[in-house]
Amino acid sequence: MAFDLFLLEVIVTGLLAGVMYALVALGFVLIFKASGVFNFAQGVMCLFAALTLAGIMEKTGWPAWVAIPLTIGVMIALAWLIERLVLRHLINQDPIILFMATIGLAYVLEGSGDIIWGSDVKVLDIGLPQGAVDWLLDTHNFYIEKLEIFAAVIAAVLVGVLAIFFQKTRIGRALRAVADDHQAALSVGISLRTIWVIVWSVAGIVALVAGVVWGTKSGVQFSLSLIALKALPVLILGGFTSIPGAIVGGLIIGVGEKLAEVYMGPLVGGAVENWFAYMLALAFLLIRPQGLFGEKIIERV
Amino acid sequence: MNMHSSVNSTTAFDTSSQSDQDVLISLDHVSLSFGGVKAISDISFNIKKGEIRAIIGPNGAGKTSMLNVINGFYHPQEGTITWRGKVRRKMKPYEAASNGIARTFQNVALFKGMSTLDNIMTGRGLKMKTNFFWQCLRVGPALKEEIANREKVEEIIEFLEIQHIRRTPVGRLPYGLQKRVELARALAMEPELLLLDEPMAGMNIEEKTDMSRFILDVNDQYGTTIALIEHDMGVVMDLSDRVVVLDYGRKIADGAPKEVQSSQAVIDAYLGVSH
Amino acid sequence: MFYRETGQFKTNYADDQAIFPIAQDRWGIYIILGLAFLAAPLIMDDYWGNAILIPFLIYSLIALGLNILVGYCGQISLGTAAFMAVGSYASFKLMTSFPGLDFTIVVILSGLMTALVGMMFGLPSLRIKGFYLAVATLAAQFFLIWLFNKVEWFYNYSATGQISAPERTAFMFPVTGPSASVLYKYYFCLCIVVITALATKNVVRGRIGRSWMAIRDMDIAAELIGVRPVYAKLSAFAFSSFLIGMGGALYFGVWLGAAEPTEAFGIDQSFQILFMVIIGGLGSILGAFLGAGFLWLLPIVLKNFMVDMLGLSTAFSEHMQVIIVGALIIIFLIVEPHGLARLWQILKEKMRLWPFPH
Amino acid sequence: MNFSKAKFAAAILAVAIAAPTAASAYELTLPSLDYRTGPYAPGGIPYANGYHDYFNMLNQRDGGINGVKVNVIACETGYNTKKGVECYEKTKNAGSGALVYMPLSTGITYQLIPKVTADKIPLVTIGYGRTSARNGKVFEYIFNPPATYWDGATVAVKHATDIDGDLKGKKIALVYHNSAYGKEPIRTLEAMAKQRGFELMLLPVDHPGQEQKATWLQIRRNKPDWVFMWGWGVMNQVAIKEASSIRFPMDHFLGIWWSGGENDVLPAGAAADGYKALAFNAVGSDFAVHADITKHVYEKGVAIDQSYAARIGETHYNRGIFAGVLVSEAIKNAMSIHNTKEPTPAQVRDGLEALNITEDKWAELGLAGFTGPVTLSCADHRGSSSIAVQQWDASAKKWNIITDFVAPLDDVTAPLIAADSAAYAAENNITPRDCN
Repeated sequence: MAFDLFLLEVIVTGLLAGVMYALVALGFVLIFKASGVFNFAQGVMCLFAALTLAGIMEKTGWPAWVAIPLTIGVMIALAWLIERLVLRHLINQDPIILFMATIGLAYVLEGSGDIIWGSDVKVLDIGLPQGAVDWLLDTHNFYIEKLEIFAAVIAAVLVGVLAIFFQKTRIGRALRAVADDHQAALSVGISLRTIWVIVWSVAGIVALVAGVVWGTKSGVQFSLSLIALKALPVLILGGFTSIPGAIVGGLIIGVGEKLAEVYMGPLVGGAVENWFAYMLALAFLLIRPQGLFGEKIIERV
Repeated sequence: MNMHSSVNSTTAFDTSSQSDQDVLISLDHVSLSFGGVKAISDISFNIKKGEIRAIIGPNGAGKTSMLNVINGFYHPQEGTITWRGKVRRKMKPYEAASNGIARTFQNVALFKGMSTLDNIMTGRGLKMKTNFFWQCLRVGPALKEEIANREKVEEIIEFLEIQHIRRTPVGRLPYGLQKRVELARALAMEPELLLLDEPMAGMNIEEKTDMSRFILDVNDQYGTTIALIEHDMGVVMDLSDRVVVLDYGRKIADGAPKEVQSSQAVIDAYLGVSH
Repeated sequence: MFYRETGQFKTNYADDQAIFPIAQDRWGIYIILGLAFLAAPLIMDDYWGNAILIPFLIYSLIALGLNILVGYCGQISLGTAAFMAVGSYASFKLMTSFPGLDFTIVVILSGLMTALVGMMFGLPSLRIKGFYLAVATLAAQFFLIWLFNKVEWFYNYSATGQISAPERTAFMFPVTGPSASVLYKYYFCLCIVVITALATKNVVRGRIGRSWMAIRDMDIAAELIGVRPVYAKLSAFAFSSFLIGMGGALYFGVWLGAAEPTEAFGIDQSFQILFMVIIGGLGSILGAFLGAGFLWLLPIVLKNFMVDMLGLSTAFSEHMQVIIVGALIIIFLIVEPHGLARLWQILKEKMRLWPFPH
Repeated sequence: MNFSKAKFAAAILAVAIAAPTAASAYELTLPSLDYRTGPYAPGGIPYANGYHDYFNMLNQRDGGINGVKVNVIACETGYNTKKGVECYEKTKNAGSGALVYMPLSTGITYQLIPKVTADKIPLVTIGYGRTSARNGKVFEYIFNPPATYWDGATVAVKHATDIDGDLKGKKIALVYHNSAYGKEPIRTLEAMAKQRGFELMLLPVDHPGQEQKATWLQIRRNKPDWVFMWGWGVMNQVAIKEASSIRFPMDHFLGIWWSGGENDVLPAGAAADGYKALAFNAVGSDFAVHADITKHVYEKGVAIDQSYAARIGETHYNRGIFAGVLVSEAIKNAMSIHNTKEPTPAQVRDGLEALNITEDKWAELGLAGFTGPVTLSCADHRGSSSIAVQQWDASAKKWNIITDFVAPLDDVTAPLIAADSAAYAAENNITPRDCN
């Protein structure tokens, strides 16, 4: 029966890894939902947020509970700046143009993060639990990582908070309106600019959360921006506009790629999980071209 | 205007004399539904060679669905379609196109990134045959073909009086002209059956007059059979030889404009009498 | 010099459909080609050749290929680097299996091979649309690179999976390998790029190009007027991959000389080329060249300017260069959202009317 | 358009794009292909600082090498082969002409091997690069002292044998960066597995390697006795954490020397305690050279990266010094062999082949006990090799060398090198030169 336990372990690990991907994917979804923009800079924003937090803690020695609000402040200021300097001038442009703008933004953030905080690895320790869950490993020889359980809790809280925000607050409802129709949102009396600042702030904070979790795992440095690649298949599978889609997509990709790597990898030489994630997403999309949570498309002319 | 009405009266007169052998396409007991919602139920009607056939009805009556069925964009769950005397199997839109069915769209569906000329040239695609290799070189057959088709397109451009906007990207054109370019693109296919989905929607009187004239000229000069959807009753009555009226996906009347106009069912449908 | 069409009358359709109907454009092209063929050799040294002009030409070719798919046919692709890899590995296998084969033929065959693979990964485009289609090319990106990294046959069983280009000739002149003269290499690339750019221009002006654009602008309408989506999309994938594959063969054989799959053909390479296409201008031949210039030449100019002329540290210069390129992208977008090629077109339109703008 | 403005812009462009022009006075020109940006910057920065600081110190303290000033030209590659090629072309004629290249990247090394051979500039790869380049008869301009990856693999197996005794029936897992670099040791380990009867398990990790759960689950399932790692960048840190999470015994987890930097273990905190890595040089700043560097470079404020002062003596930094010593000694040799103050790259090649740094010589250079002797020759471009194992002490935040510097097992690698270099020679029509 040890084998089955191991299978379970692979599945649970895959689910938790999926949550970690979903955390990154959430930031993309938020901005895409509200403005139809694929924010290429989301990965760099994770890096920038984590760098800022680690940098503040390293340079000043302040504790996390001071540094985190400060970093959130920085991310909000950043959102305001992005709106002010970039988005404001690109109102009513095609999504592809805003996508290009986010490419430029990614470059700017990447360069300035490194200039401000340096390119060296920074240790990020805000007291998140790490290591295996000991009693499970001791008593059942079952391995789960504490940090990932914590990430799952954070993700659940985050999704809950976002759901409340979107359903119960006036701004949240306005945001949903924006997703459906820009004009309608304007008629509710909230300016598009304010909405953009809010959306980008929220995406910045989500980026901080993802950056902190991943940064705790691997240290903070340039590679952190590359976790966006892990979120891509999740996004495509889950649909760009659905928060539950991001979570479910993450879980499917996580489990799928771990099972593939552990059980199929040894047969073909390993390192299959990256392409397997895309093949999995491709297979899903061939069956449901509209994505997991998209509505069936009825084409009209 | 005088000329129009005279044309109209003669064609209207011809209607009665046409025989069944002239039927170009006929739909028999066609039904179409989307996930349980019936868009068309059990409709039968035909279009005869050379006529102008109008499809009218209130919003949501299934008119556009009807056109979509005719050119293979939707596939009806029930019923048969007979095209040129042969029962048609499930057909893809491009097959319908190569069979000589062209159309315009309710909401202009031009290729926004291309110029007027290129849009119309795209309509010639089916008439052009040179392969990739010659197209790369653009000499010999490819160039000859390109020029021959360009001449054809210029004819249409002249016919529809859009010479001045030849090089303009269609996205920059006013709505009325876009509709005209769309007609030009459909004509470039030299269709046997031309489907026009609200060709005059959103036009002012002057534009409507122009468009009516073009439609009649097309019918007249090229002998193209035309099926059109239109809301403007005046236009429909003036232009068409026969009218079919749909309501809630059902056929409620079919016949010459005069007959249809006086049908009680049609009057009820337009005035909104409950069923 | 005035940029005018006035007085240039066309008396037949052949002239009107000429590749550059406006005389000034024609002269401009002749001057650029003249410079490229006659003046460039005067300044050519290893640095100008290997670090600036040859990569610029190769990137232009690859960007041209991607532009067909993304810019003309509207099908998004994030797997360009993988298709380059197909071209590279095809050329490597051809070069080592048939040592006598002229490199020109190697390049063309590599392109054809890539076209086949490209069509295969283009098949999902018949069902999946929009950004979701990116998944197909991403799958290509990760799967093909994995394959080239894993299957030893592709790299002739070398110990590390590196491939290196042996010396091969094109029309008797050596163009690959370490001792090939940079001038031959340059001319070889230039000829291929000029010929393909002309061929591409011809294709996009003809029936096939129009069917691609029709699919891009409104696929449903295109189908209803008789464009077969299967042919249009797959031919775009094939031709695009053909150019990218040729570019890949040059990238590996002529420019780099050695490559390992994960580094030379990583996803960041795919993104870089996509950026070239978008920033240069979607659906524009000129745009491919402008984009390649912007993203390959500008960083080098900035880096050299900051390091050599201002004496800044290399790391700071690198970061600054990244920031400046990013900021310039944003500024260009705000000034003209449709890419550099459009900016150029607007400039030309203004010049055409100058000095009477209205 | 203002024509003169355009002309001016064009002039600026031409100047900015062109390579720097030759300087008037002769300087020993040493391009340094650094990477202080990108995903591998944390590994590249200490090494580049070590290399720069060493020559900077020689210039400040001795006025250069034998009185001739050294000009180290930095060029940023970002660990990117394309930029590496650009840097090479840009710097090879810079100053008085480049004398030696050190790319610090296996990818760039492979790009440059044919180029430097054609240009006749020596390429020295310290503990990386192409292993078969050891054969100086085929690879005239390529040097790979003092150890190759294949050597590393043999010493790793040797260390495992030293600790566990006979490896027959045991299992060794290789966790490697899925690139040319990471694949280097596979053939050697396969050969040794056959020879010594252990089972080899290959676990590739794709760049960048932040997510290795599947890899470590497989290790958990298969319970190998040893894990060897050929990692680089963020992959190292994540692997060390994962190993400790699944409670893999850290003293049976052994990395190659590039997986043994401070940056690799520090982010893992206490979890990294006991982790081992190979090393071909000592760590720490207790050597006379470091004192000189502090005194002549950092205290004068002329260091390339002044903020680095407190960190000198890190593993990769000392590797940079190691590289500096080899190059400066080779230049000294070139000067004395060819009796010149202005050696050419080809003469420096001769100087490298005459390199003979004994333990006494190391001590004389201010690096007593830094590493074993380095002796190269025309036929042997790796030369004598000495490799030790270092272990991380997390509480003291310090690497400790725990074994002697031992020689790798050449009998394992020699046939592999002969085969690979012969294949290269055949592929490229090289007739091996005569070294007598």
